[in-house]
Amino acid sequence: MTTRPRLKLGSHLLPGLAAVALFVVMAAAFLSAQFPAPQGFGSGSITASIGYAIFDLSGPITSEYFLVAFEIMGVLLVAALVGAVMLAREEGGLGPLSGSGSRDVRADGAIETETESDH
Amino acid sequence: MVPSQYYLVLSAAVFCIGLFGILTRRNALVFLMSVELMLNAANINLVAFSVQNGNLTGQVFSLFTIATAAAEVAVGIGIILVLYRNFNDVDVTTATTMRW
Amino acid sequence: MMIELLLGVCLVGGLAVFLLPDRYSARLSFGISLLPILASSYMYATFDGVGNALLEGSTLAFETRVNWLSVGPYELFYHVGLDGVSMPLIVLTTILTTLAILSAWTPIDERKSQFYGLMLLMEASLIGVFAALDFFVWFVFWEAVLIPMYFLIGVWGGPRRKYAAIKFFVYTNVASLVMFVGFFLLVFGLGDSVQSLGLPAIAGALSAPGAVGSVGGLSPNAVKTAAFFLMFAGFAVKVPVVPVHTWLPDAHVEAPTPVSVILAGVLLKMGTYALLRFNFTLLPEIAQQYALVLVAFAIVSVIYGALLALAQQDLKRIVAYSSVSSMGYVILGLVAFTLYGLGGATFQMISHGLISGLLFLCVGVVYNTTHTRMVGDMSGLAERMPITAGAIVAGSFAYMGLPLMSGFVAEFLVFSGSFAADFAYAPVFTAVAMFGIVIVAGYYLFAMQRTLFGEFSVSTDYEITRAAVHDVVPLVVLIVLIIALGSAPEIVFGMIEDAVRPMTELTTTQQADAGPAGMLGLGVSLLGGVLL
Amino acid sequence: MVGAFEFAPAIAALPFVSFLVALFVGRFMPKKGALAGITATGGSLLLSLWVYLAVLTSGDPHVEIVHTLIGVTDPFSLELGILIDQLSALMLLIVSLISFLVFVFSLGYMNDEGETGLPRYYAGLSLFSFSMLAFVMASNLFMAFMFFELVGLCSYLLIGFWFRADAPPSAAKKAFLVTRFGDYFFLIGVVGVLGTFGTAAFAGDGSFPVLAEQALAGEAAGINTFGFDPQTWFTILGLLVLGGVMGKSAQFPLHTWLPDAMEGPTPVSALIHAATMVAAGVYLVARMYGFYALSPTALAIIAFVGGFTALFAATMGVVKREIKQVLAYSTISQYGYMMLALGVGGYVAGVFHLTTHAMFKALLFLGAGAVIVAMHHNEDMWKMGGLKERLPVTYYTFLAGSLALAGIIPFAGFWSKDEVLFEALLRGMDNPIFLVAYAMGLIGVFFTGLYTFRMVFLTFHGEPRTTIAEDPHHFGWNMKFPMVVLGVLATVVGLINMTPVAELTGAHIEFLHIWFEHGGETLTVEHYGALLEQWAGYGAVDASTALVLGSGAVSLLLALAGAGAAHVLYNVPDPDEHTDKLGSIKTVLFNNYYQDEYQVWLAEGLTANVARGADTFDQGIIDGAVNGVSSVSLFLGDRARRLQTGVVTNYAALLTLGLVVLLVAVGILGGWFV
Repeated sequence: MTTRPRLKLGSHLLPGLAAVALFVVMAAAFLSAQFPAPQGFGSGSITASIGYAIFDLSGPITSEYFLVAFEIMGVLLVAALVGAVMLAREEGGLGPLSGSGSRDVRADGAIETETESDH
Repeated sequence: MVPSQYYLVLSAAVFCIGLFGILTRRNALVFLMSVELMLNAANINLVAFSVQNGNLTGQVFSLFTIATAAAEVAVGIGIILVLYRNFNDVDVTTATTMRW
Repeated sequence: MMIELLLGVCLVGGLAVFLLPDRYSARLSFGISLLPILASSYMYATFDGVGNALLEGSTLAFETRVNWLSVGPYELFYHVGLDGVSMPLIVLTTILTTLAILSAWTPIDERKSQFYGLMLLMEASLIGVFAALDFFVWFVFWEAVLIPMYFLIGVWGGPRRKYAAIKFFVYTNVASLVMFVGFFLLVFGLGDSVQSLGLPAIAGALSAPGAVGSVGGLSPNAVKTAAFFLMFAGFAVKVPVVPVHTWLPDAHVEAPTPVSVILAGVLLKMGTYALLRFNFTLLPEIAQQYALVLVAFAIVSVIYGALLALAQQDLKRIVAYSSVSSMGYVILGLVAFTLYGLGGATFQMISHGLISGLLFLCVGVVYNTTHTRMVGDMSGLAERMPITAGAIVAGSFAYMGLPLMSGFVAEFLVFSGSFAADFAYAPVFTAVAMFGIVIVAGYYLFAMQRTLFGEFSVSTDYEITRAAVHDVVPLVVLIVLIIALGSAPEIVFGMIEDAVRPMTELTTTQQADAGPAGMLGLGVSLLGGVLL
Repeated sequence: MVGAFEFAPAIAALPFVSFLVALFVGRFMPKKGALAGITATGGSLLLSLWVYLAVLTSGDPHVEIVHTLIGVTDPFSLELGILIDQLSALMLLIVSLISFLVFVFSLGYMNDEGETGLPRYYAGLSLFSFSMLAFVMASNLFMAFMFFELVGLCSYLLIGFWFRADAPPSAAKKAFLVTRFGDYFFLIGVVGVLGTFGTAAFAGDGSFPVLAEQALAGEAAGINTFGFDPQTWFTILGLLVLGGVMGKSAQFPLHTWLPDAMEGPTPVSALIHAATMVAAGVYLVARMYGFYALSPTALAIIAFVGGFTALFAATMGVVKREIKQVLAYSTISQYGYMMLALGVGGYVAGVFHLTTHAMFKALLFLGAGAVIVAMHHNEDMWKMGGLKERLPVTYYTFLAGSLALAGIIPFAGFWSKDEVLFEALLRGMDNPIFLVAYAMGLIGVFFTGLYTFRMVFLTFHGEPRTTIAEDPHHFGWNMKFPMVVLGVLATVVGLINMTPVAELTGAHIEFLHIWFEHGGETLTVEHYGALLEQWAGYGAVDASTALVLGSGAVSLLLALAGAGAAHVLYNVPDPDEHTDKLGSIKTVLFNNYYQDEYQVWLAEGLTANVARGADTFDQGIIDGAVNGVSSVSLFLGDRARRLQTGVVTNYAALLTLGLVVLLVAVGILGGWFV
């Protein structure tokens, strides 16, 4: 056997075929679909209009307004930040995330199902 | 103008590449990256249809999606850290405590 | 507003008992449960309903009808009201709940407040089932009954309580699903002619000829037949009709005594009540068309249930299986579609509620003192427990249909009703079903002889004492009620008669004349088959 | 005399009150409820007498609705009412008299013997009297059925009075179960009568016998005979009701409960046999005689069953060892005679025998009870002997009863049995079936004489065979008084209807016949005779004086022959068990022709096995199917959950595959890939 680098196309790549298959199907569907010509936005700066729309101001291109969504997004980001810090903190004291606790839950559940299947 | 189908095929391609990553890799960080790809595939779609329909909402939405993705990555990294702390590994196949 | 008051007292009372500490709960829940009795007795006394709730020309007592919400094309109403069929059942529910709570004082000694809270909650749901006249409201209460029952069996039950509780819940829940499908098949068959799920509206729409259209390729008649049998199957589980009865003995045996009382006394009546309301009021023509099939179910329940009771050694199982047998009479009476058939069936619901309640209470008292329910484990109890033994004798004879007790009137009415029914060979089928009374006598007499009489002995090591007063009071109350109903059945039958008479007019009389020779031959072969 | 009828409901109500008194406060009373019972039944007796006199003077039946159970008029209502006519007035008198005497006797039999549970005993006895009196007064078949059943309940409670032993509860159960089996048919009959006629009233123009007659004549409309010919259908109904009669009156093959019922206290046996439970069956046939008279088939069956039972039970009575057993079989036999009489159209003869039998059988049971007390509750006749000198009052009254039972002139039984047999002979001259029934009845007379005097001689004559018999226990007036009263009655009550003497002398001394010729139009014996003639083909038979006398002489001779045989065999100082010489026949007789065996097999062997089989089927197949569904779903669930590996990649792969499949499917259906 000669030593040469082998392509590790092991079984771990097999699930990837599903992704390929999905691509094939989607591509087949999209390419056979017919769209009318895109409408586009005509004149006016799209970027500026986006900025206006976010702050509920009327810009060159009319649009819906998103101030509330924007604010919520801000809150979300803060929350995510705080959450990330919480999670990442050393010994956060969040009991349920410790490994042994979860194993207990699992063990209980298993016993529960065993008794049920007894009949 | 570029026909919308091309954007869609691009988006499908990006999405499936992300999916391929998720299906074949075991490293949680690679997972996170693949998820980013998939989210961006969705963004491409949003922008493409925004142009297709002449409606600005899609573009605004894609902005929001990017922001949400940022939040998601922040939390995701946090989770990976916890995962590492509990299992001493970032291999997703080792953390199977939640199966049935 | 009286019904809301009843429901409210039970719900709020139940919640209060649930939250308060254990040491108050027994007495408090007993006190609270007296209020519904007062309210229902007042309602009974001032009852002014006329006719059948679902049919035209009726006036409901204590009716409330409020538009609640709309789902798709249907308006849902909060609609409750009583007629002569539901009123006695509500009184029965309130009385039996109180007696059951009283009988729980001795055996229930842990998680008391939860137990009594759930009992009151169940009372509320049961009242709701009997009072609701809109399908949606009715269905909510119908399903709500299962929840307290599940916990009552599963938490306070005997050794195999988990099995029994899960079996009960799954069985009846699957049945509800089947019934639900059947009902909506009918509703979809009606198409645009109904805009609400109110039962009177549906009954009114169905009474028009050709009201039911085809659904999913089924012809209108097939829709009605399928709806009828799906609903029948669903309710049959609750009744229970052989062959879907097997949850009952397990549930009864494992449930604590007070819960058995409610289970046999009221819960089974939900099934027959729903059969009467849905199958037999909404689709009388299908009921008549397939009368022979239904009668076959009834007869098999009566005879087979009685035979099963004969083979049991556990007193609770005996009573449980004899319930299967007794409820078969209710089906027989309903199928007959005569005044006495329907009225007798309704009367039998009340009567069986009292009698089976009495017997379960008696078995409970015996179990509390001897800690066994097996026939072979005890004898001569009459010597040490004379009052309980007397109550068992009274209950057993009531079950056997002794005159001047309510069971006799009920069975006699059912038999008279079905003897004169329109379906073919009605007298013969009735006679065969009546053989049940002999088998019933057989197993109760055997059980009484072995447990109550003979030399005193009990195989367990507990000291046998006289039962406490609060154990005996429910027995006495029930015996008095049974005798009162048996010697003056008019006190409820007048009401029942008024409500079921409109139903007899739903049917097109077609006397199926059977040749005498055929009738005799069938009778002889059926009786022979039963005897062998 | 309207007053008497106004108090008629009280005849039954008084014992009911005493039932309540004995049950609830009996234990605080001096005689534990006996006094309440005696007062009540004494009151009932006086009222019955008053009512009897009222019927005698007015003659018309009194019908009244006392209580309505179900007041619906369409299809029919269920009511409790009273019907006082000649028949029920007579029967009320008998029942209340016997009840009263039994209560008095119980003072000696139960109280003086120190029994426990006396309030329960007296409550049961009162309820028994109440049920029977109400049954007798019943104005319709439905009410009759109700009290028929209550009578059954009371017999259960009283036969099983000594519940601490094993035998009495078992006997009580058997009594109830066997009669219940008969009542099953009775119940079908009641339901059928109501379904057919829409009424169950015994008397009046709208009563069911009258309607039935009109239906046969083709006059009545609206009678539903369920597709049968009216005659056939009425026969079926009659036979169904007869099922209950055969159960309660212990006719073959439902007689097996009665000998076992001897486990109850002896006064109860007296009440059951003479006046209440067993009499109820025959009384019912008499009560609805207008209906039975329409059906020759039913009448023939009644007569044949009666004749057969009369002989069949008498043969078994010959070999029994216990005094009460002999009396039990004699009861079965005597009720057979009554059925025979009613079946051959001898309405008066049947009721007459019912009356005389009530007197002498109550007497015999009370006498037997006295002997049993004297013998310290030993019932075996072979342990007795020579009691004649030691218990003279008992002996002479018992002898009067025995002479009446055996049918020796001039005691009561002779007159009534003679009339029964005479009627049977008359009918037998046209129809061989009745002739066979008559022959069986006639042979039964011989056996009656034999067993009766075997019993008398074994008990009272000869030398005492045990030490207890040498020095029997003595008892007080409260046991002697009822025996004396009944002894006198058993001797003279036959004089109310001396048909042969009337025939011979031409004097109108057939008081019972005259009594029944009055009353409501459809309840008189003439009406029954007309019905029998019209519908059952019982034509009037010309009875010559010679026939009357000959019939009487034959039955008297046979009775004397039986008594004589007993005298020869047993009236010796130290009698042998001659019946041993019968060998295997004795075994058969002693075992009651193995009737019990097959019935117990039916009840326990067969039914219990079927029940066990059903239980196995139920647990195995039906519940097995339910549990099968459960285990299959649990198994599938267990397999399905293994998909859930906990590896995110696998979930994602499944998701993707699912999406692909879905897209392909939707795409193909929606034509995306064209």
